[in-house]
Amino acid sequence: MLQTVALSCLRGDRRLFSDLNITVQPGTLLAVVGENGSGKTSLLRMLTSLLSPEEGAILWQGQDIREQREQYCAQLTYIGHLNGIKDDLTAMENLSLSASLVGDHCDGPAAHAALEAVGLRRQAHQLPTKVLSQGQKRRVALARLWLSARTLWLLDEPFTSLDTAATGLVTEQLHAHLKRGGIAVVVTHQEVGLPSGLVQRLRMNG
Amino acid sequence: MLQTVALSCLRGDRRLFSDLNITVQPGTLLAVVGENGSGKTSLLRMLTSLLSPEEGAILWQGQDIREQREQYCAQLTYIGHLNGIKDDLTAMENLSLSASLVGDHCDGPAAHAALEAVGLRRQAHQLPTKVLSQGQKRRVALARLWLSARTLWLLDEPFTSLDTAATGLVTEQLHAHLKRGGIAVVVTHQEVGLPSGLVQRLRMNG
Amino acid sequence: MNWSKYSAPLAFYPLAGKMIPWFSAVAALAIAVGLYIGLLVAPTDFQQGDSYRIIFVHVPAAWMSMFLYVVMAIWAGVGMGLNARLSFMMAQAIAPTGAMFTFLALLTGAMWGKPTWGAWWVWDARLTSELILLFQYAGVMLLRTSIDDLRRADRASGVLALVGVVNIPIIYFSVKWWNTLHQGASVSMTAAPKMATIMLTAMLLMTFGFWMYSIAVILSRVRCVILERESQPAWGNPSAAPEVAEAR
Amino acid sequence: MYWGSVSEFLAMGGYGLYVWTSFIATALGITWEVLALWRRRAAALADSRGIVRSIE
Amino acid sequence: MNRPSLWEALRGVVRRDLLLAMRRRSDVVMSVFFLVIVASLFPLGVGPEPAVLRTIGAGVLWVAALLACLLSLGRVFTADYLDGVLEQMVLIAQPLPVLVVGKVFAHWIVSGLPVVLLSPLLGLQFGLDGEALGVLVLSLLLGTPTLSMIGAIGAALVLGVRGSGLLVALLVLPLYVPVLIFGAGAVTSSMAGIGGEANLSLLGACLVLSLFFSPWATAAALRIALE
Amino acid sequence: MNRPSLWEALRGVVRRDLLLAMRRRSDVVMSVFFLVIVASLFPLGVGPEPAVLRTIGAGVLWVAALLACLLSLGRVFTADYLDGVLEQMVLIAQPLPVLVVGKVFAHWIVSGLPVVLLSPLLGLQFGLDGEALGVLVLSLLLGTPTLSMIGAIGAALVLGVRGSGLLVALLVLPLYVPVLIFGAGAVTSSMAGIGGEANLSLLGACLVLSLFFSPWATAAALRIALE
Ligand code: HEM
Ligand SMILES: Nc1ncnc2c1ncn2[C@@H]1O[C@H](COP(=O)(O)OP(=O)(O)OP(=O)(O)O)[C@@H](O)[C@H]1O
Ligand SMILES: Nc1ncnc2c1ncn2[C@@H]1O[C@H](COP(=O)(O)OP(=O)(O)OP(=O)(O)O)[C@@H](O)[C@H]1O
Ligand SMILES: [Mg+2]
Ligand SMILES: [Mg+2]
Repeated sequence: MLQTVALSCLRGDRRLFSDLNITVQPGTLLAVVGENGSGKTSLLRMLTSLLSPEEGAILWQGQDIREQREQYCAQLTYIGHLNGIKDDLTAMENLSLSASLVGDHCDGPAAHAALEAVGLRRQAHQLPTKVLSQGQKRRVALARLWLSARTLWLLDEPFTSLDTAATGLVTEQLHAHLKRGGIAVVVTHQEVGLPSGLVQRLRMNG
Repeated sequence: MLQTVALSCLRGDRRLFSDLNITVQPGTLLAVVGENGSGKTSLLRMLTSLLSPEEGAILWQGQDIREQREQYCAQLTYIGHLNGIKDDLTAMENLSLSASLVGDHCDGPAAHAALEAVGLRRQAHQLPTKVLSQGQKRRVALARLWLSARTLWLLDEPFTSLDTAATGLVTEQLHAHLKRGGIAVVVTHQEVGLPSGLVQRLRMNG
Repeated sequence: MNWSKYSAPLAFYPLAGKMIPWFSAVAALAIAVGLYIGLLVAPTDFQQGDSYRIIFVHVPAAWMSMFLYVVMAIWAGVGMGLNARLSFMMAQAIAPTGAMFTFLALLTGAMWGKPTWGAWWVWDARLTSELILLFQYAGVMLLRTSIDDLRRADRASGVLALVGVVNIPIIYFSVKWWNTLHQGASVSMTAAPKMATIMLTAMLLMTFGFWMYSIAVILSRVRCVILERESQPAWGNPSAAPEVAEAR
Repeated sequence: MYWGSVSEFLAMGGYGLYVWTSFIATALGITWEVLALWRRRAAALADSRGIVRSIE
Repeated sequence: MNRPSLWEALRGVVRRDLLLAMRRRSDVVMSVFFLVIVASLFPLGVGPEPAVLRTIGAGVLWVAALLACLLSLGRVFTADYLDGVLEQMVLIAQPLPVLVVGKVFAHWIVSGLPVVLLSPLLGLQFGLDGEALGVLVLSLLLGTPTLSMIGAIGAALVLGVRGSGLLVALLVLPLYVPVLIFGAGAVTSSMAGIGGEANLSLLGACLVLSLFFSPWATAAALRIALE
Repeated sequence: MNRPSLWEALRGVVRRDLLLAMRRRSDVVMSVFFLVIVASLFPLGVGPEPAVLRTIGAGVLWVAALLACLLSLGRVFTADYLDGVLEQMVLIAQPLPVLVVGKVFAHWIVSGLPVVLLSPLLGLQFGLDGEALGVLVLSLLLGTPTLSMIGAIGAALVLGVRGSGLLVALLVLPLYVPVLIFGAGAVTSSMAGIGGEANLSLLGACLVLSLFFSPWATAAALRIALE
């Protein structure tokens, strides 16, 4: 269970939000929507612990995440605006290296399977990612979701640059994650195509 | 009038498309759609003359653009995946400097008007763009459309990171451009909300 | 804790305002008397002639340059540890004064070096390390101005200041570790004990004066910093904050 | 008083240039710092929107 | 048709880059500080012997100037490349080489000129005398723009040529060597009483040559990088 | 709970960075190349006097090594910061300082080690004899990791700052000074027949100290940069 308690956020001299209280139960996706600059990304980065809150706290399983940083990190997968992949490495290498770094299981076949699940054609697996198109790069980043058995997924505009096919694939994977009892927080400007019972919406009013 | 003649594109060892013949008449928007990696961005960059075609040619007013590079450049506005704005400068400065560089008219009030037209709040005009949100940065880049009196607009996924309000504003501006007899080529994964008479679709089949 | 009351910048502001006149007055007095003794009363040094009088500004400036760096680092450390904004502001306020004294030590040293050693500058350990100290001040200040976000700037320059402290003992002991010109030149101090007492008095008075001056200047600079930062809306008085949030 | 005359004082036994440069430079440094602070304070007060009045 | 005049475009490029530099006023200060620091490293390593320092002074200062240029030049195009400003610049309806000259000029103003102006002071610290100082300043005045022009080629090549940054190193650093030799040589030969004119005129020739060729090479490299 | 062991995470970081370096082989060549150029410039600038060269040899080589390290520092974190890999790294369920050690180690392998290996050759050019060469290599072996560790702090502090190449130099060089003094001192004192042991053990102390403190400071700086 992920909770924010009286959370408030200050960037520069602007207060983006204050006294934010939300609770996300297992099996639920929190869709964060709102206009540009309203603080969605800032909220998500706070949930990852990269940004520290001005006031208030974030609780994971009832405990402040600042007091259990490493255990907390072991349970989350974060994919931000930036893809977090290395231009010079191939999709395969990127995936297996980043998985091994965080301790997810990932051998060759598993990585291939993940890349294919996210709709990357086989011949693109061995190209350095710098020659891939914008959408293909995003797919490489998102392929991590197929390798992650973690409980909490934090995604910042995952559908950017994706075509409709890929959007569908990612949505399905999110669905599977929720059915396993996972939690997801997704920042997006589009509708998430999931049964409305699974989705909780948070509208940020910049 | 923008034409491609038997255009073909080779990236690495992949032929993305070949023998592409399209003609875009004044007052028309060419919407380039297709799955990720099918060569939409490559086509657009060829139209800007940044990428040179493998075979075939691109004609502007009936003449090959390679033979009139500078005159051609004087008539196009290109906004790519990258915003092309300087992080350290404010939105205002970015706009007026880039306009003065390409020779568009842009004084203080004109820049303000453009930024407001694209929906940026006044207090954001004087912030260095690096502190702006993803969508706000995109808006600063797109504000150039309000200053450009050029005939040909080439836009690569202009609606990325934009909220619905901003998407609407940009679409309206596109509409105005077409009504002035302009031409636009827009790469996008979304529908462009324009009367279907104005839109010509090109589907790339990766 | 009574101290915690003044750890809020806005509470500290008036307190600092009350202290400044006192420190300024004491500084002026000490420097005036020090100058009087140093320039008018103290006799000529039999080895160096009157050029030795530079000592009355050189040594205090050199000492201040090192002390202030350590003090700055301590404030930065406290700021990082306790997450106290006022501490960072103090650190920010100290740097320019420290840099100025470093520069003065270098300049007066050069003025002294020409008549004594025959060269404006030699690459001796003490001199070089003082120059390095100037770079450290410059680095801390430049890093701060290079980062837009205040919070980030505070912390980043704090880390740098703390790391840089390792160099201070090296500057101080450089004379011992590396055989230098600088040390040898100052022997005449011990040669005539009676004169040394007068000189010492003047030097200590000047040093004390510089200390008081530094405190006064730093306090008034920290007041400027507080004003500059607190006058931005959201930092400001806490009661205004929710309003800002609602207004949008 | 150690010195016999003003000109003797100014000459500093032939080291006047060095000694006075040092002292004057120090004095200038201090005045410059004080002046700069004064200006900075004026500027800060100008756009402080009356915060000072509320707390002092 | 909106086409800025050549002169306007050039001025626009220079103005933007100077504005950016002013936004971070520290940029200007920094190359000066860097020069001072590198120059003071050598005495620390070599030892304080004034005679030795006098001999190596010119070489040290020239190496320091070169490094200051190298360090800051690597970034002339990189930032613009990453944020997309470079592709916008290439699409300006003006010859690209002219715009390149504008960028390099702005860069030199910000990081080359301060180095030239500061050099006499550092020369003094190394015990160079009046005439040698003059030659030093002159040689740097002729040499640093050359370094910037040559460096621009390398900086542009680094953006594009895949996996052959080695090629860039092989290309640019050797081109720096003659400039260094002539520059340091001018000072040492003037100190030796031979007079630095020969070396200075060679430096001048390098400058003219680089002004002539580098903008074209750089422009070509930029186009390749953006393909 | 998926948590890699400390050792696995460390190895993962090192492996990735080495793989990347192999992809861009030019990086390795670059620092070696730079060293050679700086070192061979001096005989050109100073003149071929063997006695002078022998005196300045150790100092020049040490300064060159130091600058080579400095030049490559920019690469340690910047790329990772820009493409978002750094934020992923910070979110690994392992102490950040340990990962920092991994990155710095990989950096040293790529840009410090080649310098150490090449130094005897360059030392020969300056006329250093057998024992001095040995001390030179040893001092570099102890010193270059220290330089990398210290440099990492600076590299982390300037992330996201414009013109960071020069700024990092300004921040880091003052901290490099002791290492330089001890390193060059070891060689010169061994050449003077005093033996370089004292200086070498001071270098060792610097290494231990930096190994101890730098990872924490760097980790703190990284977290600050990502706020
Ligand atoms: C640019 C040149 C110089 C610099 C950067 C410099 C720096 C310093 C520093 C940092 C100190 C304080 C350290 C301490 O007290 O141990 C100091 C003290 C002192 N300096 Fe200098 N100095 C310079 C030139 C000179 C010259 C030319 C002389 C005299 C010939 C001189 C005489 C002294 C004396 C007597 C002290 C007090 C030492 C003591 O009481 O421990 N300095 N200097
Ligand atoms: N230093 C600063 N000064 C003023 N405002 C700032 C500063 N830093 C950040 N901001 C503001 O904080 C907000 C950042 O919002 P954030 O990136 O969280 O938005 P977002 O909801 O993710 O928007 P988008 O949909 O465009 O991605 C922006 O409005 C920005 O202007
Ligand atoms: N060197 C290369 N070797 C092989 N394939 C390459 C090479 N360079 C580019 N490609 C391929 O060219 C395509 C580039 O396509 P482009 O960027 O034009 O796609 P796009 O239609 O814009 O896609 P998106 O919707 O994701 O932005 C990719 O499929 C990429 O894999
Ligand atoms: Mg966002
Ligand atoms: Mg594309």
